[in-house]
Amino acid sequence: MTRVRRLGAALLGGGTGTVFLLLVLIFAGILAMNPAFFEGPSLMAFLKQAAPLVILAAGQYFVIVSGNFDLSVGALVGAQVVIAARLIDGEESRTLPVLLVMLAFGLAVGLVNGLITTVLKVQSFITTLGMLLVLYGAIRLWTGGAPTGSLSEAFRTPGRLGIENVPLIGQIPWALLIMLAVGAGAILLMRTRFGRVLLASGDNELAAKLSGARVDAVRTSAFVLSGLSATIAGILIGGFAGVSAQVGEGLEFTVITAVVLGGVVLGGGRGTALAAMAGALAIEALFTLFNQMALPATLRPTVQGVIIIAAVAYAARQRSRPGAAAPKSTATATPS
Amino acid sequence: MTTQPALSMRGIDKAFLGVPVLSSVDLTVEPGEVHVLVGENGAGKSTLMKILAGVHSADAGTIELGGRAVSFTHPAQAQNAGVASVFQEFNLLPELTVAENVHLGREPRRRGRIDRRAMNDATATGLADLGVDDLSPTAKVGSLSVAHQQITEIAKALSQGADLICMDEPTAALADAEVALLYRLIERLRERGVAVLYVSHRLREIFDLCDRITILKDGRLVESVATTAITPDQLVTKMVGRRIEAQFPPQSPDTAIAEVRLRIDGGGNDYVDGIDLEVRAGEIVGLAGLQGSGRTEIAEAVFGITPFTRGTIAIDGRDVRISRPRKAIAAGIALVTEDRKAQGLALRQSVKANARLVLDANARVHSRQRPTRIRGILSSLDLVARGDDQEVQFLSGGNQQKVVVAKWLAAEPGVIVLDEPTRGIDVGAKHKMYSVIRSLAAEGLAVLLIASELIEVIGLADRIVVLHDGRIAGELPGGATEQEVMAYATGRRSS
Amino acid sequence: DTPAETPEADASTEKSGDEWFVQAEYDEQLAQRDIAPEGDPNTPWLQAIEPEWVDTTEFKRDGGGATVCFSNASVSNPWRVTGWITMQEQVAVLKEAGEIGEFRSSDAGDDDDQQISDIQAFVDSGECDALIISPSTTATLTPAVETACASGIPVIVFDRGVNTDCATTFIHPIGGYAYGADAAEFLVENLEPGSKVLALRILPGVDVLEHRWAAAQEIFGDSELEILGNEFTGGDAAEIKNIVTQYLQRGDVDGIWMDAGDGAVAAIEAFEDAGKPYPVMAGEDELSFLRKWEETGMTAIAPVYSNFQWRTPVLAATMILKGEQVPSEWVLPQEPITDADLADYLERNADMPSLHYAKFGGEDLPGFPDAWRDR
Amino acid sequence: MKRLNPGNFGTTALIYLALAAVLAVGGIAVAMDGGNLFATANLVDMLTRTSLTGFLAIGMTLVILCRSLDLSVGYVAALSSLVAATTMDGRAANLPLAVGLVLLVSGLIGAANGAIVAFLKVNPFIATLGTGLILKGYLDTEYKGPAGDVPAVFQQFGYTRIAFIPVSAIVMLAVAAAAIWFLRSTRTGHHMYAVGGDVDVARMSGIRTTRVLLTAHVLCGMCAGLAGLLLAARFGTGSAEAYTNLYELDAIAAVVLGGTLLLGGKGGVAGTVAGVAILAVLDTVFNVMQIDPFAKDVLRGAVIIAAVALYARRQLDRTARRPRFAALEGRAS
Ligand SMILES: Nc1ncnc2c1ncn2[C@@H]1O[C@H](COP(=O)(O)OP(=O)(O)OP(=O)(O)O)[C@@H](O)[C@H]1O
Ligand SMILES: Nc1ncnc2c1ncn2[C@@H]1O[C@H](COP(=O)(O)OP(=O)(O)OP(=O)(O)O)[C@@H](O)[C@H]1O
Ligand SMILES: [Mg+2]
Ligand SMILES: [Mg+2]
Repeated sequence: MTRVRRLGAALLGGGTGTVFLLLVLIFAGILAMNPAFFEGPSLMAFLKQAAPLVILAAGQYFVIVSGNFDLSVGALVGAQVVIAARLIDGEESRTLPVLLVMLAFGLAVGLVNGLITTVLKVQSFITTLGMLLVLYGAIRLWTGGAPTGSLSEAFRTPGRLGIENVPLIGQIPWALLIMLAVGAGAILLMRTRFGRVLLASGDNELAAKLSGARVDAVRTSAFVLSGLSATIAGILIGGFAGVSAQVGEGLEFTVITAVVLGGVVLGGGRGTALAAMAGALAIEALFTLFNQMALPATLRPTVQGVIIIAAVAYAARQRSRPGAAAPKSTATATPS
Repeated sequence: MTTQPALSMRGIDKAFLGVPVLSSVDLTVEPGEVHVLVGENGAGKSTLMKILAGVHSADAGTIELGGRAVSFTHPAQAQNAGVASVFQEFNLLPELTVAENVHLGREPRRRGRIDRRAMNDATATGLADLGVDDLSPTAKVGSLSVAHQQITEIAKALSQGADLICMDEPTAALADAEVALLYRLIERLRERGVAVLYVSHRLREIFDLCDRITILKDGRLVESVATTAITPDQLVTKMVGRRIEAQFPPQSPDTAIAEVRLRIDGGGNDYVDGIDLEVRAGEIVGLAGLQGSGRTEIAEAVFGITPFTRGTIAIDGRDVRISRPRKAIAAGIALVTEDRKAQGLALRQSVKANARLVLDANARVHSRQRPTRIRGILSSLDLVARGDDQEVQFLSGGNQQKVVVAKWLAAEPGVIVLDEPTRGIDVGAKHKMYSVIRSLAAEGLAVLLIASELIEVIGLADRIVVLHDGRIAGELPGGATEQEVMAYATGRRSS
Repeated sequence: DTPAETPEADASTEKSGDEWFVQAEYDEQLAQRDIAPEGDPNTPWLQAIEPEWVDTTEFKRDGGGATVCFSNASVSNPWRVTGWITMQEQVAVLKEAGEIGEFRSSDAGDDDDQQISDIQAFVDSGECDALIISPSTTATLTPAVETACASGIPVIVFDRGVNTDCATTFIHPIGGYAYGADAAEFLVENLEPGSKVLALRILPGVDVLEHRWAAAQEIFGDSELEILGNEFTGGDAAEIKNIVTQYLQRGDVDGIWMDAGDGAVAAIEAFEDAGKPYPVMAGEDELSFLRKWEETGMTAIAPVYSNFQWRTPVLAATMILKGEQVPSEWVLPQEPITDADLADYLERNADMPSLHYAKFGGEDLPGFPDAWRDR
Repeated sequence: MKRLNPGNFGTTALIYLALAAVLAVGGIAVAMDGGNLFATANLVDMLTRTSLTGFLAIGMTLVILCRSLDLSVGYVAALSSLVAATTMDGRAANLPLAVGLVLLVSGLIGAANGAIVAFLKVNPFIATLGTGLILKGYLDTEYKGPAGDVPAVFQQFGYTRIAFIPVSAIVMLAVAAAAIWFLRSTRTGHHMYAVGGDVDVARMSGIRTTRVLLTAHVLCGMCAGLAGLLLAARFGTGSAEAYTNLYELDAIAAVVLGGTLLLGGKGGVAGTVAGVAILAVLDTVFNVMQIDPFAKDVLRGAVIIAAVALYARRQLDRTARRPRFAALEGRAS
């Protein structure tokens, strides 16, 4: 009984719950516009499209919850796709080695972001803004301005194909399976010691340090995880649609919005990975709804802006309603 | 002569998250009266004060100031109505100067511009009035000692020329000398007819200072009596609802002071120097000294926060180099820090998450101890919480302190340093903390205890090491007199 | 005809939804498609449609070795990247010949204000013998271009125009209406009446792109095709594939009209992945699309916004500095690639990367093919 | 000698030092390339480039000091340029009306931002990203491209120079001076430091924190309005497209380069002006040296990170406690 009530409160009340409410509302809207959306194949297609953003949201979640930002993920996704195309250059046999190179590159970018933020004490907004510029420029410098080369069929498989001929559903996209694996991984990781220390570090850096936590190390790991998730997202996006000069552009803002929509607090220490990923799903569903409604394309940003503000305001109200000023701390633990 | 009461609160209700914190509380304070509000941690004292200060608004009830009904939705309104407050948590901006903090929100202006000179002058005068001469109005608050920060807070409240001044545990961070200053000041306020509403856990203070006592328990009014009409024992019984026996629990018979567990030889750094110290298994060593004498610095050095740059530390006879907290933890040292909110707890995490933080953060410690025992530790400390999923920010101070202690006990340390473990916690919780400290010693831990209330050090410690100006001024046996300790602490005597 | 009479000049006062449609411009461009340009068809970048030659002796300068300055809007898309390489290769040739001594360029990263500063900096330096400008937005650079003209050096504007006729020459292919019409007419011709067409656009508010769509709307309006919608994609392949996939879930799409070829392949793949028959498709002369077109054998057309126009301005600069006549408005030919010449263009560009433009017109430059291939 | 804002002096001095260093290094690099960075044309270029980012960054400083943020300024500037140009409609007589209207509209958008942050308690990052999106939709729907016509007199604001200093730069510096005065000498300005330092403390000290936050956002919006006026003057028309240039990120970078803490409570407009100048010098140097446009992005990113790392290092040192036995320490080691 209380369990049910607590679940209800969690879903409809507190900051995290808002996203599930929003998700239900959007899906209801889509259902009203087009019941066929919930048939297997189109639902699968939706999930396939949503997978990269959900994966990025998982990565961004780690960074945000530990008290930082990662604005470089969009540029990193773009860079990864361009690197893949240029290095693979249509040769099937190069797929695997290039995937390893991309993995190394993604982890390295995350590591550099993390070290600059933690060791050099540069606020992560600036670190990753700088990284965004560096990646954007460097990758174009390397390819002379526009992507060259092409992707192999094997490279494109995870993003584009799936398990075919499944009854009722048609195709189960590999992207969906990868998304589920990453999602489960993220949720499980937050249940480990690492996850708990990460949360504590985002909440009160000093207390975590004095408890022996390697705050810098876990925060750096969060950036590395974000780099990893951007790499996976890059593989899926590149696989899904191939190379184009604009891949990844603006994704950083979409994904941060998604995570915040999921009730994760910018500044760290609060929010769950599941809700962050649900936020990403909600954003994708919102885009689908706009499409179903045939909302004039130029008006969509306006509606999107209103919904995001409303949802986050609603969540903030839910959080702050009981007990106005939460006891404050004079902690030096601060998001950077 | 029928004067209106300075303050009259009637039927105040307040609930947080649907949990009632105050239920129809009445409070009347007369002009020129020093009125103390007492009660256990979480009784609702601070909440009542914050309602009066306009920080929270009451769910029900009326407030009258000098006979005029008021209702505040913002602290500014309370200030304008003549209510000044010193809150329990520090309410200062470290980046601003003393003068800027004192006048925050009420900066004096000349021709539309902030008049910094007037601000500094007024602050200097205010501080002189307080009898404080070693605090510059232009000093940055972030660089001050805790005591000076508290003095700044008090100066801030006094500078408002209020008719009613509320102070929530103003002496928690003050040493005796400053406490005396404050007493004198309150005396003067009383003479001027200013009403003072005071919150304190220190019994002596209550009886020395106050005219009237209002006792809260679980958010309800127990009684409001004149100080002269009640004895300390009766007061404690009314607050806690049961009798608290002797002030300090006796040493348990099987406590054996054994081998040296912590040994410092010639320890020193930028803040302290020439520290020679030994703590044995089963022994409680008290560190006494005035504010700024370097007690916390020794704790921080032992724990690797600001390590010693000279001298050596040995744990259980083995020399260790402690360059950061992780190393200290690995060596079996625990530190209960003096500021539990800033340094001890991740406030938005659950009780459980906080209690297992040390285990989570330290792999080697982890293997020594199963997290499942944490529940046992928490219940042995009599933690009162709505469950171990409750966020610690919603616990009362005493219970928060228990969570901090629990997190360290989980790591099974050999040496535990307790820096002001009873700061701001109530009589019952203090008593519990005393027994915990005793039982830690009985279990064979070496305990280094720092407490500003001399009586605690004297009552609990087997030996007292007194600091003066960053150096050890002398050593006394447990049970020494306050005069003996103060002689060393003030530098009047040195060994 | 001069740039001053480009539609933007009066469009600013209009407020209606079709503010981008100017009938006279539309009629003119559609007509220009059928006018044979003057000049050698082997060097289309030197051809001109109905040129009005102007005298440039005032700018004549002896001795070659001129300093030519170029204020570039950006190289932020593959079309501009390709053109920029072509221009640099052309400059190399002219440097070799001694006609250009120094070539200075600045890149405004698509920021109008930045480009105004760039132009001002060139003018202030006093060292440019001729100034080439590829404006990032039509209307907003007008004052800066006027200032440049006033400084007395020849000013050459290409690609997008400005609202002033002070430039010595304004170089551009026929234009957006023609582009949009080529694509739309092809769809009308190749689709049954009642067929459904989806329009994929990159951004709103950019004149060259808006003209394409305005022309298409004009033609679709007179046809019996059903326009399912027009969507902005930012040119992002993933976005394009998402959108097309969603439309395909809701029903059939028989034709795709795009205002630029970026991501055309992603649109086609959406049909493949959904197991639907290929649409009738209007893309662009980007090789990725041409190759996909050939591979699938679909019914398609590649309208062209002649990339070879990037060669013309530097050539025009040297002509002007030699006092030779140039057209005041230099309209370059702009012909779509059809099924008939698809194979030819694929062959010619066999070595080129997939985001290269088939009608880049640099095959005869000494840097070919390395400069475009190994950039 | 007037005291600068608490603890600011060190950082501000450091930033001007950094600016001098960038100028010196840039000057040497340009000289080795055979040019002269300090030629009048280049000086004019640097100053011209400071104006636009300058307006935006001054406003941004105010909100960042309050621990807020405004990601919508690029959109506000674009909208303002359109409001200005369409209201002027080529007639000089409409100038006062146009300027007034721009400040009103931009101030109102700022107020909306402030209200969403202060009353609805939406994180400023999301709140202003959201209003930015709302404005984007409006601009895309309502203005398909440039609109309006700016009379020649007003174009002077964008193009005229006094000696070699562009009028726009002079106006920007005047606004900066006003902002410095505002922060130092008015209560509201002073309270911005308090609100950014700790809202709870500020509120409990009797400061109307929502009012302060609202004021900061309104002023920030109006600064973006000024930027929009400058855009209109330079473009001769209004342009919705202007929002694509991510001016907001430039402005934030300039503010942080100027030593203002992104977490609020510390910094000032004097530093911001230097931050803007550093970016402008870099742009000019890159341009004069004909650096590849993509290499520019790389260098810009690297310089921003490096500079902020430098300040961070310095700030760390300054937070250390006063040593009591430092002298002894020296002897011992
Ligand atoms: N903002 C808040 N939100 C939720 N609960 C709160 C809040 N502030 C206080 N509480 C709860 O209200 C109760 C009363 O707290 P209050 O701070 O008034 O106690 P107190 O008597 O001052 O205790 P102490 O002696 O420890 O200071 C406690 O249970 C506390 O946890
Ligand atoms: N004489 C002094 N010279 C320099 N700094 C001082 C001096 N006295 C105190 N301080 C500073 O004041 C602060 C408080 O001192 P400290 O923490 O050592 O006090 P303490 O003895 O631990 O007392 P408590 O724990 O009760 O605060 C420290 O930051 C210390 O550096
Ligand atoms: Mg209290
Ligand atoms: Mg201390």
